[in-house]
Amino acid sequence: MKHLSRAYLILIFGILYIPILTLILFSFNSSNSTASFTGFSLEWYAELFASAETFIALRNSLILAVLSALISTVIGTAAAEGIYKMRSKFMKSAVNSVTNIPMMNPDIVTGMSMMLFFVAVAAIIGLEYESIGFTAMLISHTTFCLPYVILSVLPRINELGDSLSEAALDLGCTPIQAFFKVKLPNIMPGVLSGMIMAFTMSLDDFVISYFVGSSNFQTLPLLIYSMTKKKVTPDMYALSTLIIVTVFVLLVLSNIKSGKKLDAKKKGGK
Amino acid sequence: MKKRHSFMRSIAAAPHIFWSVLFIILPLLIVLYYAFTDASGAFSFENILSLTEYAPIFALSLELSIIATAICLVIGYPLAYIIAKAKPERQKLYIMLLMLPMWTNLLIRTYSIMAILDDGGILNTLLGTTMHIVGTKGAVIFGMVYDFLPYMVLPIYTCVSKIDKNMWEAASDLGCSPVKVMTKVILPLSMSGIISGVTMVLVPSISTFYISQKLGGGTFELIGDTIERQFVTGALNVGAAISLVMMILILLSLSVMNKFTDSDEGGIIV
Amino acid sequence: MKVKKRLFPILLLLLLTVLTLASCGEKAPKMTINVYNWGEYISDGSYGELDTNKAFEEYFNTKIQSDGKTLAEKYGFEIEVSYSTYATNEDMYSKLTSGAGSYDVVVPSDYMIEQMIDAEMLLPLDFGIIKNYSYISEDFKGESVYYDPENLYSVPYTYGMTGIIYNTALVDEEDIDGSWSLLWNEKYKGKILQFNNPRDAFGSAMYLLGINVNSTSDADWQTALAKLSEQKPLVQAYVNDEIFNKMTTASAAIAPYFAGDFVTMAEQNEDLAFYYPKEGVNYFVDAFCIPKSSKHPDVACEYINFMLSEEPAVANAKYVGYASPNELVKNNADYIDYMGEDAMAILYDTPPSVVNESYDKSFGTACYRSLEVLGIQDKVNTLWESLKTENATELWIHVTCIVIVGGVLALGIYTVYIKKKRSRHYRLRDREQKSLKK
Amino acid sequence: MAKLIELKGITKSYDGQKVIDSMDLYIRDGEFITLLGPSGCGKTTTLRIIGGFETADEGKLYFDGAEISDVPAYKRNVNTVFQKYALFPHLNVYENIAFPLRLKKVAEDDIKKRVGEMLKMVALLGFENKSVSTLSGGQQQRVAIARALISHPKVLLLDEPLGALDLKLRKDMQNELKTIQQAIGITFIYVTHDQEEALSMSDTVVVMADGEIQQIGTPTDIYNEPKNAFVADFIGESNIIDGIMLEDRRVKFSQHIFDCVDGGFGKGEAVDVVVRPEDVDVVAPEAGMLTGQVTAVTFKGVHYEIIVDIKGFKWMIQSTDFVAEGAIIGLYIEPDAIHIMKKSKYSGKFGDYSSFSDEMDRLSDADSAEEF
Repeated sequence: MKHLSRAYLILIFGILYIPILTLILFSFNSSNSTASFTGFSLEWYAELFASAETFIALRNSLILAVLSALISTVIGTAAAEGIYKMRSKFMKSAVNSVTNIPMMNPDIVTGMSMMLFFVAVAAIIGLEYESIGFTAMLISHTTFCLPYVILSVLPRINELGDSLSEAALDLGCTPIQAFFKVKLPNIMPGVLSGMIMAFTMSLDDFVISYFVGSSNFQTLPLLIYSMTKKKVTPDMYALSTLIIVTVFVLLVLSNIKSGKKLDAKKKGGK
Repeated sequence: MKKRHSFMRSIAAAPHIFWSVLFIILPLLIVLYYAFTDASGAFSFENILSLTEYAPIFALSLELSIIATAICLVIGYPLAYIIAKAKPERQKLYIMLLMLPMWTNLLIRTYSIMAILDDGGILNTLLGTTMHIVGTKGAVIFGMVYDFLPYMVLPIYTCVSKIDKNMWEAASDLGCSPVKVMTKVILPLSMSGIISGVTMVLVPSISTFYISQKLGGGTFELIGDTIERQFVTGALNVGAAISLVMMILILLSLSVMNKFTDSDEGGIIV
Repeated sequence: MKVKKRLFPILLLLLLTVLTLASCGEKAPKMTINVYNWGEYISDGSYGELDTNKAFEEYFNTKIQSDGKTLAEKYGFEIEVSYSTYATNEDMYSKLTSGAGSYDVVVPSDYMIEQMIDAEMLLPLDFGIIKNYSYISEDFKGESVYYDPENLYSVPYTYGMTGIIYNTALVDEEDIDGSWSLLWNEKYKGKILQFNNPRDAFGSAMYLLGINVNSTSDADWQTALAKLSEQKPLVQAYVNDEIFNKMTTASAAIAPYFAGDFVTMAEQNEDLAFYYPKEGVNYFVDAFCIPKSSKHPDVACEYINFMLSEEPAVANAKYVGYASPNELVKNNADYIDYMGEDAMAILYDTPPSVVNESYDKSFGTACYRSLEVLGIQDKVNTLWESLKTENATELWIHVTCIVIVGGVLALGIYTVYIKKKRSRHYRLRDREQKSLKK
Repeated sequence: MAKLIELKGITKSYDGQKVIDSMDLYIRDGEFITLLGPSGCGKTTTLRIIGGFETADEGKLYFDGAEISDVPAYKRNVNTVFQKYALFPHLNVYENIAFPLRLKKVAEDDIKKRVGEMLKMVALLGFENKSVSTLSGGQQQRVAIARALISHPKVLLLDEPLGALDLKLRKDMQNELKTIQQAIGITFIYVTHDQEEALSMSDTVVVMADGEIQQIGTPTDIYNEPKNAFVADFIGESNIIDGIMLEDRRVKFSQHIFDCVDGGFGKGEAVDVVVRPEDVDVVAPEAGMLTGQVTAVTFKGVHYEIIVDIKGFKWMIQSTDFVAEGAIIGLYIEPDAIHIMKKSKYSGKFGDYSSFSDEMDRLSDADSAEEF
């Protein structure tokens, strides 16, 4: 049984990672083909660093992802707490349903509705779309990240229940102190995973940015998509490789660290 | 006085409610407006009525995504189960590994898949065969499964990992064979995870518009492609009408599906 | 409360830093011009070539002109280029029309320029500023430029033609007949690629059939559709940029595409060959234009003017790989050397349509005009859709789907049935208990 | 002793169901008071109202003479030991106990000193660095107490704090709690459904049922002078028989006239008569005031529990002598073993042992049910 499940894990992760490995392989290609490997070279890494356009797009993507993850985490965590405390069942389910709309709705519909909305807003407040372009993008990303944050925090809050915050109130915390000193540390895993999820979603998003994006703010997925006029060059593969390797290394490091922590805990426990 | 009190309890949700109304409900109302007006802004049912011609495209999109979702479930459930049963420090690693491919760009991932599966691609070269995969519906389904598998695994994993370990023992103690334990106890208990997993795979795969173009070889069109084309050719009103109908259909079918589960918590991820 | 108070300034600060980061520090009066161009369509500093956008900023901000002043001094502000990219004319057009974008320079193709002039979206250019317009070949001036017959709104940037690319290792020599009909050759079933956009795909059929590609007659388009339907079973895929990988890895044998891109492909696969079909081909021109929403049309003209000067024009032409209408480029020794003899021959060949029908008179019939302007955009879209939906579903999909949905439904009904059945028992027990209590 | 806490007309309902019905109660400074009753009787809700976690629908709550009905929990000088302790899992033992002091920004040295004292009091010195999740139930309990006491509250609320412990530990903790209370001399308000716990620890016991106070008194009062059939049945074992008061100090039940010590009832008034099982002597049939047949005998260690059928009413008797099942025996009851109560809404509901085992089921069900 154990061998079987290990084999299954290896099989699925293998299939999942073969395209990623292919991608990494072609980032080292000596020609600009992304389908036939002609030889090893670091050319595309050099090209990547030479292209200012790519870096602006990468910077934009990161700014957008960090900000929208932060904002949606703050609003979403507060919202989860608020929803948890709601007494009225009707309100609760109403808020939950509305929250889920951006997740249930196809991206393309969300993107389109957002674009139409912001064009209308820009017209009403008499500003050029361009000057609210970044804000529009940020708001759109935050909006579609929100449900992921709430859905990752809410179960933690439900699980935690009232007892801890009541104990904190009892010991003299104001409700806000109780939330920050006691509840937040205990729901932190949920908050963090919500934030990572939001960051990932925002970074990977193409469809919504494609609709909402403005002239002066191009993200990486938009840049890559626009390359399809000609062809997507391997320097984008090099960039993807760098991103994925960085994340992977961070992941392994944090895993080693938390593994050590766990070991220490075990020893301490005995 | 009591009213004020119960409102104050959930004040934390206020920013989110405000946000939702402004950036979810309002944009959708604008889509509604566009769907029921013609290009000149006059009220018309024409857009909605013209949708019948898109029925076959919609049906095909729906069918492909149903198959993709079913495959995701069949592959994803055991995966989620195995991960949930692994050592805690391993679990975190597996989940992150599952999400890691999402950090690379969707387009580039899709190109990599094409580089592998194409007629003259890596797979055929290695095996010395001439399988025709890219350009078939099977390839589109593969693409959907590849891209959306994490969305199936995460909610199920969350659900399964919460099931008490004693449940297995209790069930087998009461005379269940391992198969019966699975079908009578574990599966029903993970139903809410399955439902949110199914939702989170089905919805994006219905509306996906890049995978079908690239992996499907462009020999057929899915509803996402159609909306996108309407959008770029300036037929906003028809695009809005398709979006609206699609959204309503999806939300309806989801609410029907939710009837099958008793849980009122809705979807849970991570 | 205290914690919240402390948190807010931090968040605010973060937001501000990022926002200033995004706007990159406003020191001197600095203006931005937004340039919206095709992806991979300008030399960006890679391959050791000139970063032409950077070069323009430098030129504008520091280069002393004949009047002893820099352009920055003349206009009273320094300039920064905000450059973003699109993949299709329609993407660019919808960005502009939706109001979600305001740009100073865009680079639409011929038919799109016609459409935009028609929709009064473009500003007339100031040729007093664009002095380098004189380097543009005479072929691209005058009435023959059907999309801009008064030569008011556009300055050509690149041009090129579609042709047929084939793999000599896979296609027999005797089948090469110099015609579009190679795309309909049943011998290469499953090895043929076709454009994944209606204009080019219908175009190939219409050239083959000898139909005017700008016909507004229903019958003509229906005939073309029939021809495409006939081709569909032979087609491996309808493609855009995937063609690069498919042709270089020999996944496909025959494909129509742009001459400039063939040059790139041929570098990776020596088996590839190219010809212009004898029935005629489309002749595209991508040109600089200034949309009405531009806030600095004069600076935009300076930008266009700069791009026409030799060094940036050569760098861009090398990077893009399409033919350049700029005489300075065409005669530049470095450029000719870089492109190579074969590529030059193909790129600057005179297209068959020009030979057949004489270029300056029939530019309007041999090349794609805007379907929007012709008033048949929706019709063509519908026809294209019908081509895509033709035989789109396969039996196994229906069967699998019915099995899955049926299975789920059966399971659902079974569960509900069991629940109902059992709940009757619960009620029975309730009643028993009640009677016991009494 | 002064009144420290006073509840006046407190009423609370959930979903239209009254959990507490206009309750009046005062609690004196320094006393150990127990709210005792079955699940759902409103005792925990009362405690939560005092603690500030619930607001009463009606009525007022006074603390030291000042009204605090609307004062939030964190401003009340009242601390709670929760049912499942509610220790903060992200803090270690030391930080859990120091938590209230840190809120008040007490100096580090002072915190160290006071936490040390507390740890000493609850005998947990040396556990400072431990994660609370590694502690045993009893140790967690002590941490919870230390944490609640460190900021010197005037009142400590304890919500079934021993419910999760095993029997032996429970007994030890009972003693310990009482000792702590006596040592620091503050008011303890203790909620439990375990009558033995209530009797052995409290200065005052408040028996509650159906959201109402049934009786307030010292443990001995409550045991010896139950006010109604509910109290009599809930505290210890009781035979409750319908009787008629003939005159003061004479009562008739089971067709026999008994002398008793109670008076003040109307002549011929119907009353409930309580006889504790241990107060009945088993004698020869002819010497007994009542005679009946033994239907069941159970060995209980200290004594035998004997069920006797007397004219259709089943009595429970505790005797150290063995009596065989089926034997005819006589019962003798001293006048001071007979306690007379007024008829109440609980009359006739308790005190008959004919469905003995069923009743045990009901009680144990109530114990395990979730508290409100």
